[in-house]
Amino acid sequence: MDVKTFAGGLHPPDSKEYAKDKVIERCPLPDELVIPAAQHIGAPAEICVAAGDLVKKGQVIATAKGFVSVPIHASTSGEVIAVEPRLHPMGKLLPAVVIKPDGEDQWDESLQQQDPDQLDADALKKLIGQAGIVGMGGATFPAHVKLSPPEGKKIDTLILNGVECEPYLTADHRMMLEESERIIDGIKIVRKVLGLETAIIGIEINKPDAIEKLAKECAPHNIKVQPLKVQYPQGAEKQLIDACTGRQVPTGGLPMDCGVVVQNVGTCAAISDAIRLGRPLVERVATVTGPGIRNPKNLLIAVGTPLKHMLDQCDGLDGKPAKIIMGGPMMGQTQLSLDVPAIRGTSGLLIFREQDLPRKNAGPCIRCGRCISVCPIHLQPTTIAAYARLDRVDEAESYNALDCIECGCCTYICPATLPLVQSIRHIKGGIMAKRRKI
Amino acid sequence: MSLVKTFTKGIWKENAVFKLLLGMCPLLAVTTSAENGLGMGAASTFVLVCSNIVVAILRKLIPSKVRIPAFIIIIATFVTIVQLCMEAWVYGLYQSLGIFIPLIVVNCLILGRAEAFASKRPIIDSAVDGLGMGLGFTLALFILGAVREIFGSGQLLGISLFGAGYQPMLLMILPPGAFISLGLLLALMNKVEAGR
Amino acid sequence: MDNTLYLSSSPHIHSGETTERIMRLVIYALLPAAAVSLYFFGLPALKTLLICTLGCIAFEALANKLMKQPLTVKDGSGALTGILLALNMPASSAWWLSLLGAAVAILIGKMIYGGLGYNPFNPALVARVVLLISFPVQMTSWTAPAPLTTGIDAVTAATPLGEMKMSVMLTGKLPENLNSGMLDYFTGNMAGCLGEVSAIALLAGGLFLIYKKVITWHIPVSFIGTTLGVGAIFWLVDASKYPNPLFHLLTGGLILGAFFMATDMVTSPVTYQGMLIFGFGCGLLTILIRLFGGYPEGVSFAILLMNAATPLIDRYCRPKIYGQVEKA
Amino acid sequence: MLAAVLSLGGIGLVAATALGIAAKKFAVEVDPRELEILDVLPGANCGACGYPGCSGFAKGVAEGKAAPNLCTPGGIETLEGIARILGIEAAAVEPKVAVVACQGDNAKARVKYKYLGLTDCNAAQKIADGPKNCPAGCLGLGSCEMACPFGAIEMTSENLAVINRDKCTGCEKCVAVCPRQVIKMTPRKSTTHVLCNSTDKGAKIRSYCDIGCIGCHICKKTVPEAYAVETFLAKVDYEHDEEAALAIEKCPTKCIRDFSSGYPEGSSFAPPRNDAA
Repeated sequence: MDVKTFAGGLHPPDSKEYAKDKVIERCPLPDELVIPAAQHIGAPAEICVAAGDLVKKGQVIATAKGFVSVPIHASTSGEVIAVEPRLHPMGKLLPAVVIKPDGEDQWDESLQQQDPDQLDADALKKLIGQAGIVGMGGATFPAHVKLSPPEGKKIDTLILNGVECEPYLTADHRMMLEESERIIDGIKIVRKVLGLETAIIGIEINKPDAIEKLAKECAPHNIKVQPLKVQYPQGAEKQLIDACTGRQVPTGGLPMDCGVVVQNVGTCAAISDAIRLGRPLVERVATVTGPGIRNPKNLLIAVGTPLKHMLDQCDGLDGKPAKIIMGGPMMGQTQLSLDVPAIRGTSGLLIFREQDLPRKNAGPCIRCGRCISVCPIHLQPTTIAAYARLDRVDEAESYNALDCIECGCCTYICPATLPLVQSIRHIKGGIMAKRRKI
Repeated sequence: MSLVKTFTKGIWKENAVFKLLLGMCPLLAVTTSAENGLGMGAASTFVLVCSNIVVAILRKLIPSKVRIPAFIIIIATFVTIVQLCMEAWVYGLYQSLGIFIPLIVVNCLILGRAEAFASKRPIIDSAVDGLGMGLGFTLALFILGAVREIFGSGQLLGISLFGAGYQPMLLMILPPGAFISLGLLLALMNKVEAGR
Repeated sequence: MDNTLYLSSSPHIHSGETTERIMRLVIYALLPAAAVSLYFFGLPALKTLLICTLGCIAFEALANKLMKQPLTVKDGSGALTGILLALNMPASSAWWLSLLGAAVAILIGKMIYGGLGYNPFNPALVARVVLLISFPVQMTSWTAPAPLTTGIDAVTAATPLGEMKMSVMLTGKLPENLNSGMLDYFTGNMAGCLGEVSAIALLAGGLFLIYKKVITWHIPVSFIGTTLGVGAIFWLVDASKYPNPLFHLLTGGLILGAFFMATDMVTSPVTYQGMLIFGFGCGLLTILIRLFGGYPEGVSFAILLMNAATPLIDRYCRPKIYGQVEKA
Repeated sequence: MLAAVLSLGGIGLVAATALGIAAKKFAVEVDPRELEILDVLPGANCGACGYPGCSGFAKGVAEGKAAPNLCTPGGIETLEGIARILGIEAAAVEPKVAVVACQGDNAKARVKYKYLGLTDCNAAQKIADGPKNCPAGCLGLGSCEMACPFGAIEMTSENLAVINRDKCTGCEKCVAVCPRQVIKMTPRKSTTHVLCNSTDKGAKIRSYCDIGCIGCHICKKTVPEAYAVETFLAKVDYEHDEEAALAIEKCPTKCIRDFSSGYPEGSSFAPPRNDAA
C-alpha cells in the first residue's frame, strides 16, 4: 500500500477506541433547541422569525448576510419560544432562536428534491448555498464559497478529507463506514460543480475498514482512495494537500492557489442530501466521547441540541467534569457550561475529568527544539512565543507567526508545558491589529 | 550643592566605577593586587584634582570649540608629572603599573569631570569634586584589587592570609577574573542599594 | 458561586514530556560512564562525584533562596550539571576543588543568568574551564587507572593527549607507542578525567539518548565527524607529527563532549541546520586546539566558544517554512 | 629640539586647518534648544508624549511641532524648564495618576471558570471574555505590571493590580494594555475614588462581587455635590475631593477608597506620601 504523509507533526495516542465501533445513533429531540445565528465563518445570519412563530423542519429562520454567509434553518418543527442572546460555544452571549419542538419533526413542504444530473454548476452551487452547507470538519467555512473559485484560478484536484486526525473523534470514520453512498454521491456533485475529474479521498491507516470499504465502492466512480500515515495534523487543509499531492499552498494563500479544493467527507454527504432530497443542513453526526463519559457514542443530532441532552443519551457523566471540550482535544474549544448548544461545526463533545487533565508544571523554555521539529509549517514556535511575551510584533511577524495554523503540536510536545499556541495566537492578533492600522 | 555633598557624592552616590562605570581600562588592567589598585588610584586622584583646578581656573579663557584638546593637554601635563615622580620615588609600583600610568590621560573619568564639572564650576568646588571622585575611584580600585589579590594569591597588600596550604585561584589574577569580580561586585552594590 | 470548570486555549492534551524526564534520562545515560570511572579510579572518583552533584544541588537551592525564587532543584538540571562536572574532573580532585567547581557551575554558570533555560554557556564546562585556568596543576594531576581488582595505590600519569602534545613539542614527533593502547583507550583504561576515559560506556549512553529521542544525531555526528575528518587530513599530510583520527576519537573528552556537553539544549542551536553548523564548529575548534593550541585538550573550549556563537547561528538558521513556493 | 618643535607644530597646524575646514563644510545645524530641552526631560524614554523617546520629543518641541506640556512623567518641573528655554509661559498641565478602578481580587470576586494558560490579561480575555464573572473588573494576570516602565504596578497577594501613586508618572502605558479598561487616569491631587468599573445592576453585581458598586446612591445622598451615579456606577466629581471622603464610611459595599489612607489589602506598598505636596 502506498502510504503517504507530510513533513512534521506528531502522533498523539488517538484514543479512538472509545467510540469507533459505535454505530451512529439518532439522538432524540430535546425539550428545547437553541439555534444561534452565528454558526459559520463570515457574517452571522440575520434572524427572520420572532417568538410565537411556528416553524417547520428545514425552514429558514435566519437569512444569509453577504456572500461569505449562509442561511440558518430550523432543525425541527415546532414553536419559536424566544429570540434572545444565549450562551454560544464561543463563550459569549450571542443572538439565537429557541425552538420548542412539537414532536412531529415535520419537513417543510416547500423543499424540493432535485436530480443533480439535470442541473448546471451554477444552479447546484446556489442550492448548496441555500441549504446552508458549511465545512463540517470544524472550520465551518461556507461550502458554496469554496466551490466558487475566482476567474482565472484553475482547479484540477478535489481532495476529500476523511483523515479525522484529532484524537478521540470518530464521527467521520462512522460516516465513511455507514454513509459511503451519500459521500460518493456528494463527491460526484462537487466534481460536477468544479468541472474536474481528479478526486482523492485521504484516510489515515488507523481506519483500515473505511479505506477498504471506500476503495471498493469508489473504484467504479474514478475516485481514488489515498491511505495516509497516522500523523497529526494531517486533517489540516495544507497538510492534507501536501500529503496527497505533494503540492504546497503558498504562504498567505488558499488551497485554490495550488489548484486544489478540500472538502470534508461529512460535507459531501450533506451536499448530497441538499440536492437529492432538498434537505438543508439541520443535523450532523457528532462524537460524544472522552474518559468522563459513561457510554461514548456517535450521535446524529439536530443542530441546536444542548450538550447536556447529548450527554444524557450516553448515560451521562462518569465523575465530575473538569473540562468540557467542543471538538477534538487538540483544537477544540473549552465550554463554560453544558447548556451550550451543538452547532453545525460541532464534530464532537469531549469530557475530561480532573485526573485526565495534563499535569501542569510550566517552567522556563530549555530550548530543546522539539516544537520546531514537530511544527507542520516548520515555524519556530518557541522564538515566536518569546517575542509574543515581549509584545514584539515586528519580530514575531518576521518569524512568520501569521502562517501558524494553531494545530497545537508545539504545546502538546513542550517539556516545559508552555502555552506556545496561545502566545502565538495572541501575537497574531497583535500583527493583524498593526496591519489594520497601517 | 554644599561642598560636603560635592565631596561625598563621588565616593558613593556617583561613584565613578560602581555607579557610572567610568575608567574601566585601568580598573580592569591593574587591579591584580590591592597595592597596584591603591597606587593607580592615588595617581589618578592627583591628576584629577590638579586638572580640575586648572580647568576651573582657565574655564573662562578656553573657547568651547577647542576645550577638549585644551583639557587633554592640561591632563597630559599632570600625568607626565605623576609619571616622572613615580619613576623617581616608587620605581617598583611604576614598573608594575607600566603603560597604564601614561594611559591615565585618556581615562574618561578625568576628562569627564573636566567637561561635566570643572569647566562650569568655581575652583574650590572643582577641587573638592576632583578629590571626592578620585577617592571614590581609589576606593573601587582598592576593593577590586583586594578581592582579586585575596583570591588570586592568598594575600592582602603582600601579607599572606591563609598560610601555606592555600591554593591560589589563578583565574582571579588573569583578565577574566577582573571582569567576573567586577560583575559580582556591581551586583552586590546594586543589591545593597535596592535593599535600602 | 465559583464555577469549577477549567477553560483554556487548545490543545487540551499533552505528551507528558517534561523537563524533569529529559534531565533524568540524560542522567541515566551517564551512569555507565560513571560506573566505569568508579571501577578504574575507585573511591576518589566516588568522592568527586558525590561532592560535585550534591554541591550543585545545594548551591542551586541556596541561589533560589537568595533570589527569593521557588525551589528549582527538582527539575534535575542541577544534579545533571553536577554529574557532568564530576565527569570532567580528575579523579584525585581535592574536596574543595570539586566544591568550588560546583559553586562556579551553578552560581556563575547558571543562576546569575536567571537559571535553567537562560544560561548562555554550559554550566559544567564553565566550571571546568574556570578550574582549569585557576588551578592548572591540580586539574591536570591525572591518576593512572587502578582497577579495583588490582588493589594498587594510585600513581599519577599523563593523558594520552598530554603525552602527545609533550612529545610533539619536545621532539617534533609523535610518541612511539601512540597506537599501542587503542583497546585500553576504548574501554577506558587510561589516565584522564573521570568520565572521558571509557569510549564504550559513553557511546552506549549517547546511543541510548538518541534512541530515547532526548537528543538528535545532528550535533554528535557533525562534531565527531568534523574532528575525525579534519584530523584525518592532517594525519594524511604528516603521519609522524599528527595522530590518526581513531586516536582523536578515543582519547580526551571528544565523545563525552559530543554526546553530553555539546548537546545541552539550552546552549546549542534549536534547528537541525543550526545543530550541524554548531557541531562542525565544535569539531574544527577541537582539532585546531589539540594540534596547535597551548592546551592538550580542546573540547571544552571548543564547545564554550560555539555556545557563544549559538544565538548568531539561531538567528541565521531558520527552517524553510511550509508554503514558501511560487503561486500557481 | 627645533626640528621636533617645528614638525609637531606643523602637523598640528595642518590638522587644525583641515579640521577647521571640515567643521565649516560639514556642519550640521542642531537647534541648541533641542539639547537644552533634552537636558530637562526625565530621560525615561517612556513614550507617553507620543514621540519615540525623549530626544524625539525634544526635537519636536524645538521645532514647534510638539506641545510642550506633553511630558506627563516630568510634571510641572519639566514644563517650567521647557517654557524657560522656549521663552514662553508655562501652561499648567494637570498632573495625572493612574488608578485601578476595581477591588475585586480573588477573595472578593467570583470566577466564571478556572483559567489555565498564558499569564496575560489580553490572552485570557479572548477565552469566553475572561475568567471573571464581572465583565469589567481587573483580571489580575498582570499585563499592566509588565507594561509599566516605572515599576509602579504590583499584583497583590490576591491578584489585584495596584498602582503606586508615588511611582506612577501618568504615562498611560497600562491604560493602553488593559483589555477591560479598568485603569483610569485621574487628577493626582484627588485621592478618593470609586473603585468599581461594572455598570451591571446591583443585584447582578452582588452575585459575583462583594465589593462592587451597586448603584445605591447612598454616597450621593450623603455628599450630593461630590458624587454622581450613572448606569448603576457612582462617580466622584474630582473638584470635590475632600468632601467625597465623607461618604466612604456610608458606602455599604466599601467600594470607595481614600488612597491617602493606604492601598487595598494584600498590597506591599506603603501608604502614599501626601499627594497634594
